[in-house]
Amino acid sequence: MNQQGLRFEKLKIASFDFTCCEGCQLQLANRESTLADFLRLIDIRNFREISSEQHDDYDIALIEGSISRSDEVERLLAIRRQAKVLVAFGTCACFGGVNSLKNRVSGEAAVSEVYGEIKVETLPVRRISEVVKVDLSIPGCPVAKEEVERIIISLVTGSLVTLPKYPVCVECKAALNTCLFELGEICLGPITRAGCHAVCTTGKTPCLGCRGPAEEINMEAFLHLVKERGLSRSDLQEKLAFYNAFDAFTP
Amino acid sequence: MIYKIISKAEFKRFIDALVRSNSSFGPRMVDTDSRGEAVYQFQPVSSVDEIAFDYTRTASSAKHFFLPFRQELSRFHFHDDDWDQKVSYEADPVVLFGLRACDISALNILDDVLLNGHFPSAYYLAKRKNTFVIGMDHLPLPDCFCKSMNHHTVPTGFNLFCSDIGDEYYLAINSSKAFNFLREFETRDPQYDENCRLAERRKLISSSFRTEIDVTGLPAILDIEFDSPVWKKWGDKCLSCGTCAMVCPTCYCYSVEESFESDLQSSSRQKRLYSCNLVDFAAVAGGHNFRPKNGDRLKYRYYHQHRGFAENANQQICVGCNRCGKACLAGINPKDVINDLRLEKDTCTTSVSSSPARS
Amino acid sequence: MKRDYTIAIHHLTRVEGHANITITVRDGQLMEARWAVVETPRFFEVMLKGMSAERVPFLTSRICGICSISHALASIRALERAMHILPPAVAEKTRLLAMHGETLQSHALHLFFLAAPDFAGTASILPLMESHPDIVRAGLQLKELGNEISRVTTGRCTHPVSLVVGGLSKAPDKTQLAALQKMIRERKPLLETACAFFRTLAIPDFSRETEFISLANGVSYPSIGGHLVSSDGVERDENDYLLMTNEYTKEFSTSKFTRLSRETSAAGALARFNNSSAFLHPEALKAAESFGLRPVCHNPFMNNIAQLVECVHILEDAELLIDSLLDSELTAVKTPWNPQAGSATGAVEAPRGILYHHMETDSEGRVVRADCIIPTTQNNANIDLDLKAIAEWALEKGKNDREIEKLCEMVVRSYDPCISCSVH
Amino acid sequence: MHDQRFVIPRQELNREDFASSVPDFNRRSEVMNTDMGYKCTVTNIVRLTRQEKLFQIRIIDPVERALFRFRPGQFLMLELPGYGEVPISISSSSTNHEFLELCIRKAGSVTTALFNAGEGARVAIRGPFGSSFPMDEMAGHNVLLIAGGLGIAPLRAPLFWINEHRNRFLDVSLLYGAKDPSQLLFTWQFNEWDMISHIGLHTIVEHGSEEWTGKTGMITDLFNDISIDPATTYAIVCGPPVMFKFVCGWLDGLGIPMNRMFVSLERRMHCGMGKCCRCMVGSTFTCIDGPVFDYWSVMNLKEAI
Ligand SMILES: Cc1cc2nc3c(=O)[nH]c(=O)nc-3n(C[C@H](O)[C@H](O)[C@H](O)COP(=O)(O)OP(=O)(O)OC[C@H]3O[C@@H](n4cnc5c(N)ncnc54)[C@H](O)[C@@H]3O)c2cc1C
Ligand code: SF4
Ligand code: SF4
Ligand code: SF4
Repeated sequence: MNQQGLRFEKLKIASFDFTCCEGCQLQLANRESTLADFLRLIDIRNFREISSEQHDDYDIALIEGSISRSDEVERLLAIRRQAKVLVAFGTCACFGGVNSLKNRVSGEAAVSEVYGEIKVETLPVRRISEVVKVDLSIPGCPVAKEEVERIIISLVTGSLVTLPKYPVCVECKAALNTCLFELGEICLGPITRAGCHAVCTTGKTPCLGCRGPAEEINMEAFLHLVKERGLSRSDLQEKLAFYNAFDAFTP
Repeated sequence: MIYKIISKAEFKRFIDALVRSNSSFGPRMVDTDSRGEAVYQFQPVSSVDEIAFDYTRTASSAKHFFLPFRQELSRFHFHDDDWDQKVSYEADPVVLFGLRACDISALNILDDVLLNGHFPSAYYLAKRKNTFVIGMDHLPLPDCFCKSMNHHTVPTGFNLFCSDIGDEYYLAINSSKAFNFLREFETRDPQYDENCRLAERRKLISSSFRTEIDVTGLPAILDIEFDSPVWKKWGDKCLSCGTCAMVCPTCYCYSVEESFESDLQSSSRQKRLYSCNLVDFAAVAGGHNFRPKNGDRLKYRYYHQHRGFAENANQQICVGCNRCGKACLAGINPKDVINDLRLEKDTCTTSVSSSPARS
Repeated sequence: MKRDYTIAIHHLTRVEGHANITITVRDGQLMEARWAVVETPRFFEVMLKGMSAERVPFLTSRICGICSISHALASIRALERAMHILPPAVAEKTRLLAMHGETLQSHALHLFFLAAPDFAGTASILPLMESHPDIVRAGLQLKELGNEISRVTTGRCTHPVSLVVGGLSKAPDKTQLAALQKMIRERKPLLETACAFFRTLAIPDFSRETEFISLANGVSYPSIGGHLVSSDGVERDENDYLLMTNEYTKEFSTSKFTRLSRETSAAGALARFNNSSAFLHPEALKAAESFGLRPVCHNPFMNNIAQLVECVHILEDAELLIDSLLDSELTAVKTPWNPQAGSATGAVEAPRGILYHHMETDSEGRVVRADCIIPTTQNNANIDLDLKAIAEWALEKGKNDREIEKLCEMVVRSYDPCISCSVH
Repeated sequence: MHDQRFVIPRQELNREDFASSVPDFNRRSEVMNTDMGYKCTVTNIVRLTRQEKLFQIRIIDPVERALFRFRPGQFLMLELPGYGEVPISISSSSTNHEFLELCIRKAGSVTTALFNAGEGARVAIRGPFGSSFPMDEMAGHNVLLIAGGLGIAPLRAPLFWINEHRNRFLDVSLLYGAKDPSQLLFTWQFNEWDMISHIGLHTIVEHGSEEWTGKTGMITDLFNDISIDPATTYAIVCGPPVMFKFVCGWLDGLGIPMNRMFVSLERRMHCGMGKCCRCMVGSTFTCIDGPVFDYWSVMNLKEAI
């Protein structure tokens, strides 16, 4: 591809999934109207879910899911050795995601609850950056295809890749939503990174923070406001813990 | 300006005809909040029955009909090693019903900022010219302070403005279009009695304000109080969420983003309404942030609203609707912040030049 | 031709999740055929413990990236039944429409992205974009339509936002519904294109008798709730799901296995078709007929066709559902409810078959115990036996190792297994 | 019940709507230069250092080229389609109507893309925007220009002006400091001017190198090299914000009136027209009231330095 004397190379991409629902990978096949164009930007070297062709000469590795077994650690380390750019793709990869809720109990307790006597290996759930160096994070449960597309285009054309630094409220207000706090609910919008077009609050369900903290959030003021409005503390904790994205801020 | 009297029933017929024939927006109830109060927004309406005539205040202003939250400024089409740029100022005609006096004042302020300077905004003008604005007076809510800002009445900036004088509306007709439409309906010239009722109505509105902010000399106070601890105090509460600016009828700051389309054959330059409260508003390449603290940024918004900038001849641009105060989760509102500043100013002037106590 | 070989497929491609296939042939005889799920378990039952009912659907939807709506609705149904909550009728209709959207999206993904390349002899859909652009476009537009139905009804196509206990958090917008209906009408003809294409593909003439399990309600094609029925005549109440599944574990698999009257049983589009074809829309029946698909069909490859037939049904039904929603007042879409202790099962027909969530709540509406049984779990044993049967069938027909490998992969894909889901 | 009698007709914009706009801005086909830039070709690129390149650009349309005028100190909004727009000072002579020169540092997204673009690339420019150095007011005086790092970019236009009107100025000196010798920009040209037009050039680097025979130290170390008559001197200072404080403080100490010292500020900018408000300093717009300010105004501007 050529433009203005700038040559664009297709991105050699591979997609790998770990402990997750594979919903983020699936987003790559969404936005069908631009899918053909999108696929022209990338050269899929390895993508088990949609293709049987597998090569190991990729530059960019999209890592979906969190890490909860030792074979996953090894697979991930091998990918890190190959990839020039390793992308934590989706909330599970970026923060551990809902899977982290399992960490509330011990591995043995979890196994015996689900499998009884059978021995199944499981480690405490970790986010990708706890195992290998991450070059780029694309949060979201699931990731927003529009954002993914924009980022892939940036990588192809060599523009800077950025995520919004401000919180979800900005997008929520632009959607003319009634603030959920006004409806008596706790919403994590004021502390969560925007970029999702406030999809949850537009559907009138509180933001659970899947995109992780916005830049330089004012957690103290947020906790204060929840208290001031007499909202439930356990509800707040359940929400903050939901995707494990606010562990650094949780009191 | 031409004044007419119209019965409420006839007025509704008129609005219905207008609303059905054009793409129209008006106040509608969208929710009931946890205190049991109705929440209104300007929403699409297709018949007069959908309009909440007795609405109080919309949670978000009507600004976005003129300054969309996101708007394409131009588009580049690439071909070979060249490109073409397309700019279009087109806007579809829209009827906007039910704006309050302060909302229309806000539009007049935006006109000042965006049309009267050296660089008039054609994008804005296209929308402004194609929007048929119908205003409606109302009794202030407990937290409205537009009277303090002198925006509880508005002399211009609308096509039609109606004041509620009982069984009838007192119409101020400010455009030939509105006048022509009204020809098809039964109206009459105001009589002495109706003029009195209008005066009474205005008096009632004017005397119903329960929130007042003393804004005399505020620009000067703001200049002096640049380093006031008040900014830190309120800044510490601020979530930097931008809600205040998004709902405000006059906040117009923005950001421009450009991106390629997936086919790499074109790109779009888009404008997005931004807020000076957002963390990277004044951040430059290399990461330096000229306003790193919440308080710095909050202060800036108050400067813009209550001191004004050159583009607006250093006039205050806040109209006193208190949408920002109502929407702010942290409980930050113009009244409290300004009162705090005044207090700060008062204590400091007394300590600097305390006059001898009178006996 | 080789007479001694082992086919070991590590992490089967074009399926959702991780599983291996092993086929061992010695002296031209099948020694072993095995289906092993090696997906990393996530322990949703553990995560659910202590979660408030309000939050549950947001968690359960994360069990699966493809059928998140089914998971959300199964748990919502379980909780609503456990706490005696009756959602408003418009909410029920919207939910049904949402299920249709998900099924269409999932079937289109499976048929065009995952299964079609097998029949066309390519590694993925990408080469098909060049060789069969019309078919790929039809597939994409159908998938997009499914996604759009889900988006309009639930706020987002993957991981719904407005499906909540008691109904919907927000009603769908009528303008959007009307636009959706228009889109459905415009895109319906694409299904004919798809059918024409699938009629050209050679479907292996293989079958193995098994028992088909699905939901049934006696009035319509199954989707949300109903009786549990099997093609062998078993019928049970929704709450007695355990008697229907009889889950057991296998050392070599992180996904569990199930059985009913026979050694194995199957769920999915073919099971629904076999048990409830009478309730299909006439257009759908016509489509089935054009493939010679009639109940009870025991050819696992025909599951693909059953999916296609369901797509026809869905679009017809969706149009009617939207009509009815457009005629209804969409204001009260959620029944207010108070938490209470209770327990119940919610069963829905996910794209891949019957899905059960069983929930037990305490008086605060928190989950005390949860159990989720996934369609693929119910198909695992069947897949395992099908592998053996098809390997033997192929050996008999004198197929070589490459051909056997391909047939084995294809038969597994026909089930459209959702592995990460089954190892939730 | 759509009734034709009540349909609001669409209103197009026309020229009269903008009667108040300044004549600097020429509208083509009803679209303003403020919204649609003049298309230019990148005619030459000179690599100056690892991080800076000098881009020569030429407005393609001859009418637009003839209309385009700027004053030393002004900037323009440079657009690389697909990537975005950045404010860049004009570094060439204001009497050169053939092409413009822009000295650009690779700092982020757009500038990096510009660096990858080659000669022949097409860019667009809006503007010129902003205030300028009062060259006429300075005439008849000594001029002292002080630049740190990339601060030399906006100073090149006034330097050209002075050089081209050398006899209208008394003593002219340029104090120029950089991190190391490899980062000094345009020295060839200043040396030339030094010899031909007697513009006194004094350079200094923070860290010398083996070949470096000149001075090492901070820019303030150059102050002793020159003698200044505060009564007849104008100063122009440009560089990183920290530099302003020291340099202007020193000039102030010498007795140069604050309104005879000029600085050029940089802020984030998205419009160049005082609309996006990103570049506010106190209550002043960097884009329309600046970027050139006299020191007195800046002193009084909170947040400025
Ligand atoms: C009046 C003026 C004159 C300038 N003259 C020059 C010059 O002659 N040569 C030169 O190399 N640089 C100059 N700059 C700085 C230059 O504009 C920034 O380096 C450039 O905007 C960085 O853009 P980017 O996209 O590469 O970086 P990113 O970090 O990707 O920046 C994104 C956007 O942020 C804004 N921005 C970021 N940093 C700055 C900044 N420092 N100043 C203003 N806006 C910023 C811009 O809108 C930019 O498009 C000038 C700035 C101003 C205000
Ligand atoms: S609903 Fe949430 S995201 Fe929206 S404004 Fe309120 S707090 Fe912010
Ligand atoms: S600053 Fe607040 S009170 Fe003033 S006009 Fe804006 S929203 Fe209304
Ligand atoms: S003042 Fe209030 S509404 Fe505005 S950014 Fe701060 S917290 Fe948000």
